[in-house]
Amino acid sequence: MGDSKNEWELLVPIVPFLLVAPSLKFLAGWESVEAAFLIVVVPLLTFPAILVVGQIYNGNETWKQRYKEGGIFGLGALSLSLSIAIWIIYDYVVGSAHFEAHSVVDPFSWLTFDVIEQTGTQWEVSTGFADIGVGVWIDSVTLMLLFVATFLCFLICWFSLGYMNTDKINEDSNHRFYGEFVLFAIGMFGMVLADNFLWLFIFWEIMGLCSYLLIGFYYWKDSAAYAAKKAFLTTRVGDVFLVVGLLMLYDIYGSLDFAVLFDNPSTGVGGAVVESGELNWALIMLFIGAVGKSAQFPLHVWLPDAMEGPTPVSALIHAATMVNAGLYLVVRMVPFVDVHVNGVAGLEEFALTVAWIGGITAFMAAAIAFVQNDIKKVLAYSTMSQLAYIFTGLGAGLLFLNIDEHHAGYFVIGASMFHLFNHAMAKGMLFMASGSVIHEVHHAHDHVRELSEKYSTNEGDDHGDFDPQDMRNMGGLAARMPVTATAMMLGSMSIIGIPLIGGFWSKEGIIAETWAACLHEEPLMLVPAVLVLATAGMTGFYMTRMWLMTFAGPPKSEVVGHVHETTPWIKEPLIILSVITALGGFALALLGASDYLGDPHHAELSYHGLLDTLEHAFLPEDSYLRLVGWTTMLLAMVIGPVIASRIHGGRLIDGVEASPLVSWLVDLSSRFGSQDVSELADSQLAEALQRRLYFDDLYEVALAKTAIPFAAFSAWFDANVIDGVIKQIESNSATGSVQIRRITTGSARDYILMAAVGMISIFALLWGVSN
Amino acid sequence: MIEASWIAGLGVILFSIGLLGAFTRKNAIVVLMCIEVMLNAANLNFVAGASHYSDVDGWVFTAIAIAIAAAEVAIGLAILLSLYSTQETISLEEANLLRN
Amino acid sequence: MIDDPLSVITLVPLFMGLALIVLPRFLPKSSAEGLMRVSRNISMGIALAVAAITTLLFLGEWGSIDWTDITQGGYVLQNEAVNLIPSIGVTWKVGADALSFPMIWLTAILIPISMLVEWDAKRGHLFFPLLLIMEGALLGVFVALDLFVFYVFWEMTLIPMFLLILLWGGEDRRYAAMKFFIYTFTASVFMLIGILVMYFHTEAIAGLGSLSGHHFDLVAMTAQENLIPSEGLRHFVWILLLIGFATKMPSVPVHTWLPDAHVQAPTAGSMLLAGVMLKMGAYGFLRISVTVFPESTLVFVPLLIVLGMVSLVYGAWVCMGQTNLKRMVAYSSVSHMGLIFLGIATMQPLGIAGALFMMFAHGIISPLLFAVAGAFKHHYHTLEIGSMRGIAHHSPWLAAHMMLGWMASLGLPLLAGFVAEITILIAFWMTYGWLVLLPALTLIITAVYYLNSMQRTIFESNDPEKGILPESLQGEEPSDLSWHENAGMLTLAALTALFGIMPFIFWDMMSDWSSGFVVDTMIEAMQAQEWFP
Amino acid sequence: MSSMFSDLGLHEAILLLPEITMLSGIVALILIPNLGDATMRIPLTRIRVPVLIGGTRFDFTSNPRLPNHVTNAVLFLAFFYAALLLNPTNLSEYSLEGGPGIGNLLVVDEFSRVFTLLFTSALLLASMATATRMPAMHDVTIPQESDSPETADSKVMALIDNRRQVDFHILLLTTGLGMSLMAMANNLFMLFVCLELASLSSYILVAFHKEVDVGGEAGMKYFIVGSVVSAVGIYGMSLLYLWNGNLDMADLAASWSAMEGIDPLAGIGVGLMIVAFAFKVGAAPFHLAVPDAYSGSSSPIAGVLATASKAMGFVALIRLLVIVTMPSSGQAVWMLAIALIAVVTMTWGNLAALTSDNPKRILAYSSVAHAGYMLAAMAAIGSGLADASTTSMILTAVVFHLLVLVLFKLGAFLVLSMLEAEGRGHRMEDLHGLAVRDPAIAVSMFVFMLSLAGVPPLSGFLSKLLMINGIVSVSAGTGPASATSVLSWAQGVDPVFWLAVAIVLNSALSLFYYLRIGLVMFFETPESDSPLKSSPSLEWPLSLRSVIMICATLTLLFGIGPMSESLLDLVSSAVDSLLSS
Repeated sequence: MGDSKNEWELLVPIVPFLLVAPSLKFLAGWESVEAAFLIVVVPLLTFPAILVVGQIYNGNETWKQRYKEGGIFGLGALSLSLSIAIWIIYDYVVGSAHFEAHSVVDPFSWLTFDVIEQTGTQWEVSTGFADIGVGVWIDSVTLMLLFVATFLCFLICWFSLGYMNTDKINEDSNHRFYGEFVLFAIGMFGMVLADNFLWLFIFWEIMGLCSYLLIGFYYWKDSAAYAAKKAFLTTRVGDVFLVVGLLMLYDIYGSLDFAVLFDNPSTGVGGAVVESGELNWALIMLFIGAVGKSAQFPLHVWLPDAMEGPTPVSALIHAATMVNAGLYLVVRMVPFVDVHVNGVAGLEEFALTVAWIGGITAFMAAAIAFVQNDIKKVLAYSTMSQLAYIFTGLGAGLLFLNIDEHHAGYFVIGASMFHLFNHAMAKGMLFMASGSVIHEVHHAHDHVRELSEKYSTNEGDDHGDFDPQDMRNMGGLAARMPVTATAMMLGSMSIIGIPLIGGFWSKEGIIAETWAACLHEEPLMLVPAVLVLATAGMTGFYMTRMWLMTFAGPPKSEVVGHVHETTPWIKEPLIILSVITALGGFALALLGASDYLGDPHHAELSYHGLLDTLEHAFLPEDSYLRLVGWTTMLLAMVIGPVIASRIHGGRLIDGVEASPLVSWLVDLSSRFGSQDVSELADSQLAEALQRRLYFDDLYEVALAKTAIPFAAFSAWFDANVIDGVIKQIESNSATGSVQIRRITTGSARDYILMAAVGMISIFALLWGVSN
Repeated sequence: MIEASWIAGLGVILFSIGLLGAFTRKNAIVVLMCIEVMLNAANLNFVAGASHYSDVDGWVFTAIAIAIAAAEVAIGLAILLSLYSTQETISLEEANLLRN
Repeated sequence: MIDDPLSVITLVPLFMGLALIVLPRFLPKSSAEGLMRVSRNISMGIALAVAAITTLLFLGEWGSIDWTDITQGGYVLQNEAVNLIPSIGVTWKVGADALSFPMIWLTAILIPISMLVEWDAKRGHLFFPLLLIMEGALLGVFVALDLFVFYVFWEMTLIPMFLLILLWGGEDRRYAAMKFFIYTFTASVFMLIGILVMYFHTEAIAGLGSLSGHHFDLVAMTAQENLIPSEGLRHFVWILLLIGFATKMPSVPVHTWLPDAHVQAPTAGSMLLAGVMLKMGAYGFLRISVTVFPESTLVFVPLLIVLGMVSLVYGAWVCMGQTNLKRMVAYSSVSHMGLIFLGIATMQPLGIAGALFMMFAHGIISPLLFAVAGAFKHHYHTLEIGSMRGIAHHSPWLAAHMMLGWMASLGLPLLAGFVAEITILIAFWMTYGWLVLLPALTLIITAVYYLNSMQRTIFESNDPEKGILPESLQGEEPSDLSWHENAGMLTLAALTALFGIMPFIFWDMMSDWSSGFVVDTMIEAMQAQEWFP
Repeated sequence: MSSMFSDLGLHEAILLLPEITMLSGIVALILIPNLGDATMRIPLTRIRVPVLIGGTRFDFTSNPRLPNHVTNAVLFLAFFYAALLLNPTNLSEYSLEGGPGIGNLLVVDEFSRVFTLLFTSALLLASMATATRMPAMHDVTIPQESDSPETADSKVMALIDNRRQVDFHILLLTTGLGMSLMAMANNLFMLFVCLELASLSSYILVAFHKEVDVGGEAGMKYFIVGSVVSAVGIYGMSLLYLWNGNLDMADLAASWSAMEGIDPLAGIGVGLMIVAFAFKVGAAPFHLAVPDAYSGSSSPIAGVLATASKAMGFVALIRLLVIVTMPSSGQAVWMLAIALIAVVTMTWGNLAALTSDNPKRILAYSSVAHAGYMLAAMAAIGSGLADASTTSMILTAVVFHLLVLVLFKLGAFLVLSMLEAEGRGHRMEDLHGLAVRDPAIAVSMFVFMLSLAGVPPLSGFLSKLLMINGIVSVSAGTGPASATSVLSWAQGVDPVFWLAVAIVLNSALSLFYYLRIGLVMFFETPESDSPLKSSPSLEWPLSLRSVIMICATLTLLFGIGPMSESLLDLVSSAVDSLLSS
């Protein structure tokens, strides 16, 4: 521990993986898309290998030191996926000629079957229903998410090598981590590449499983086990509706293939005209699935608890990739809505639902984030809130598209997708940075404890209760962790939407177009519009608060003094992502990413013109929008951060200098004076926010009061009523048996009497019959 | 000559007496006697039939039936002796070790 | 090559099993002991041979059969019918089609696996031959094309299972075995009356039925136009048959024998009970009730839906209220079997194929679940959920299999159960629309009870080192799976994944069968009755 | 009537070989044990010629087991001859002109010969089992003055026991003779006389069980009730005689079908005769003495009562109901009575057996229940819905059931007999742990129980299936063809159909106690774990154990496969011969 050497020689096993893509291209002459399946298949082969080998060689020194308990192989597989993804993206961007069909590889018939249908009074075998196949679908949305997924999986796996393998508590169980990690990657890649809704759902569930497994990684902790269950069940609720949505879609279109569905969504199976009513319901059902997966109101309760998992898991699954699955699903619904190209009119309710859910969640999550002290919880609520932004944007976009305002629609959808990209990069980095903080604080704490145990025997310290994630134990870390502090600063800026940094471009677009939708098209959009605008300011507040509490001000515990950044496995990904966050967003914005991502039919990624971009962001023609834009900036850049500074800002302790990249911010934060908010912190509102607005309690109580007793009642009913009937028959027969045996009294006289009775009965019967 | 039906009527009465006695009396010997009465009722019928139809068979049947009755009584008494030697009773009610 | 492999795989295990039990008693003491020692190996060898034969048959290596190319009502691998009791028209007639073959293969593959899982069973000289007898009887049910023989095998399966429960069962095994036997026997004699009524209505075949003029030939019965002319009687027969089949499946409200039997049965017994014996109900229902009486089936579709729904939903709720691991898994079987009725009730080829696949998938998954439960009992001496926590620490393999099995059972994609569930649900929506919400929401309950149990067994030890050990262990250190348990479970797990990822291996023939059935038989009835839900 | 006493020729002698064998067996039993070295001086000379009767017995004739061996041999010979005669070519070769009858009284056909087979085999099994049951000591001497009172008593007891051997076996043979002749009877009175011969012998056999206190009581009850009902039966028969003036069955049948309505004399007569035969088959409510008799008598005898005696009752019933009083069309007058008796009988039997704690009583009640099943099949014949072939099928079922019953009902009694030989067998506890003590016997017992319960593929299943099938066949077609719902069909169907349902429900009920016997054998700890005594004195290559196992094997073999087929063929041709006569 504590060495800062990067063990480059360990990466040798990765080289063959990296060589696969080039050799396929240059030696075997494959097209990039032909290799797309390898993105999924190679990890699919790797994950059981890691698990099984790890279980067998558990504790082996070479396995631990040289192969990092399987992490190296995981990294290798992910690097292969990444390289092929980049290859495909390159091909797509440079010459998209052979991608026109999207589904370039012929789908494989997975399940074949017949469907019969009723025509008039006849039943016939229907020709309109297609088999369920599996294939690869590639368009701009796919590629954007594919890049995000492969890239972040790779980086975070890298990060994990530093984060997981240096912690004693993970020893001998890291193979489990890497195995499940790679399995998750399969799910994510597969979902993005799938060419139909069923396979999308299949991989979606795989991700859910991995999310469950990884949240419960520390299985012995009650809280982790509970959180894992909660996450799985909550998303499961959504998934069930998603399944129902799939059934409805299949019934309408006779297929779940994108190629069939997107080709002409207005005609269903056998050329029937698609009614908007049923489709509306189908889409809403699908959307409930997305709500569950992306932790939106009211299925949001699982995400904060999911932070029980190891930090790389939070970074990857619960911030950067899996939670985007819901967004991806909604984006996939665009063709249904897009009346410009064969869409079905009359789906405004669906669009509004999306926007409203997004708005409510954005505001609610931001509000709860105000009072969180756990650094990861803050980020979790922030994730929720930012995802909600994207939903709002998508909702607005869907609304535009459904009333044939396709320019605005494409733009805002593009902006949303772009925000997804920015958010994924920034939030992944933020989580990794927080992981870095937690990791080092934890180690420092261990260090301090060792010292105190060495030197003072009787000191009753509260080490057992020390929480390395609690920001109230931090402060002033800017000096101790320069790389981390910088990365965190850049990430926060991107999330807040500081102009010119990545997130700004996309967030601006979302808020502006939501307002545009409200003002020009649909008054009901007012609520989400107002909420997202308010949230912009709130985002400024809580992100700044988090940074300041962690890095600025005087240290709040003795542990801080022992913190320092150690392993390069952690630092390297942070630096890479910092660069991307700082510059990538800007660069992509200049290339017109929003248009490109929004309109897969027409746009091309091209130099878009700096001035156009800037003008659109800062000086839109519409004066209302101009007002909205500037208000956003004001709220996010000024009001939120300034209030945060007044409460939490402050200089470091004397004699300590932060690195120049962040010191300005520390200085700035101390300039706005200070404010005591303890009264507010004790208020009922703060209490309610602390209790997460009582949603979790509500669900708990509802379950404990209804489902559990009902289940117990069912079990009782089964054992005592249904089985009771059987038992009753049994005991009644026994009673009857005893009774009937009494008739055999043992007295021959009675026997003769019985015989006489029998004789007379026979007479009676014979007499009755013969007459 | 007495009508066959009169004889048969007597048979009915005898039979009823026998049957009634068989399930009202406790003493096994009495029951045995009742059985004899019932058999005799049957014999009367055979005799009546034989005379009515002028058929020899009826007489033969009667003779054989009497023989059967004799055998029955012999066996019955033997069994009752055997019962008496173990349980010291020939009451139908008291010999009830076997029941239920 | 043997001309009649189906007879061979049925009769050889049956008689070899009997011989292995009986023979040692007639041998001199010394050689008898020797035979007892090897009887396990012989049994395993036979079981593996049967598995190999069926696999070869499936692959078309043997007999070059194209399983998707069997005409409706036709059978492959049929033998020359041998007269068994010609005077009442009983023949030995076997054959397979896409409906029975997956079940045959399942049986053939499950027997060696369950032997492997209980490789160190006590009194092995009886145990393994009994499993062989069981195999013969089960295969007999699936291959028989003569209803008399079918019924004989149907009841014959009870005896080895009864003995398995009695001789190797838990504390309350006597009650459970009695209940199992009497319950299912009673139900199947009702079925017998139904079969006899069918028998009575058959037309004579030359050389058969000298005594009665009738025969038990199922193929001929299916082919006979309008087997039972009276509609009321037809319905009555249908219900009699249903009583037998629904009890075997089992469907609520005639399911209560199952949890008792499962809890008490030894691991291999539970595996076969859940894996194959329950499927006999569904198989018989499809093979006889549905195929021979499509019109009655249509009339009783509402009944099927009610039975299926109640089994599914109610079963899931009861499951949630269980505290015993095996009971819970048993009720989950009840719940899943409900889906089979629902699948059939859709009257879509898709739904029926889904039901078939459900039979098969559940046939792989539930043995895994019971193997896990059995191992849990074996290593921790308890079945109470919550009395043992954190087994992920002590028995990582066991925990892994448990996790996989439960996940498969709750319908996780890429594991076998999912394909069945999703196809049944699709078909159900097509026919009944929003009613699908009921089964769909039940999937949540399924998840709830499995996850609750997982939380309280695999997870939550509060201590990475120790975990909470149950009192029943009495301070012993718990152990992980032994090699043979692990090998058996790994095979099942691999099959679960294999058929989840590549369901088409069996799906194609199932789909083909159901399409053929619906198109050739059902549609006619549907139009005749103007059945348009 | 004149031909009745026509001289018996060689052909008749051959046709009656089994009976003649038994008769000579009786004579031999009387003579052989008395053979000794007695000589008689020819009067007026000093030449003493051995007369063989009396004197000191030879070593061979003083063997107290000798009667048993003789009986076994005789019964086996009778069985063998009956089997030979079953061959139709043999039968027809020796038949006289005008049918295979002996005068008007007896008819020797396959039907009667099948029953001879049944009776002789049942008695043979019982006789073999008796060897282990009845104490017999070789070389017992007469008590001397010098003996202590105890020794003297025991010597006396042993002598009595040895003496009883002969009595017992003579009674076995007279039972067999009576039954066998009864199956051939073509005249109602002949039938009754033979039935009485068998019955009276069996009363004594029941009371013969002197080792226990209840032997006499059992005999008394069985005798008293039996005598009353046979008196009732004879009275009924006399009424029939009054009505018809003739008791020849063919003649009675002709008069019956010619009768307009039901003549009260005939109706009451038939009703009374049903009572008598119902007692013989053990039908409720005339069965009350049956469990007492079974549990009080020794197991082999109980087995005979449950199989041969019951079969005798059914032969009588078949003759009376199917041959004599079956109308040419329509429902028989007795159908409702028999159907009701059947349902009551099977339910009563099964219900009572449920909680009984004496294995012999359980088997007795099970025997009652089985009578119910067979009566239900008879009722189906009487429903008038059965055509000739269905009637033949149902009768085949009944006869087949009676035949295989010998295997598994008597087999079960034999197992109990082995227990009884050690003074046990009257409580359920005596069966505890039988599997530990003798696995082969326990497995055989289990097979018997399953077969009694009707579990496939055992023969009990096949016979029950045939009976249910008969009922279903006659009744299932009667529901209105136009019925479109189950309810309307159920209202329209002939009530006979519900007899099948009753049988099925009762079979389910019966499983409880059959399985219970199986369970206690396998899963209770025995009170003693010494192995069961095999029969030491059975000096055949067969021990009683192997006989039991053979019974179990045959129970299986007659259940499915070629052997069951050949037995079915046999029975069905026998039934055809009955119906065609």
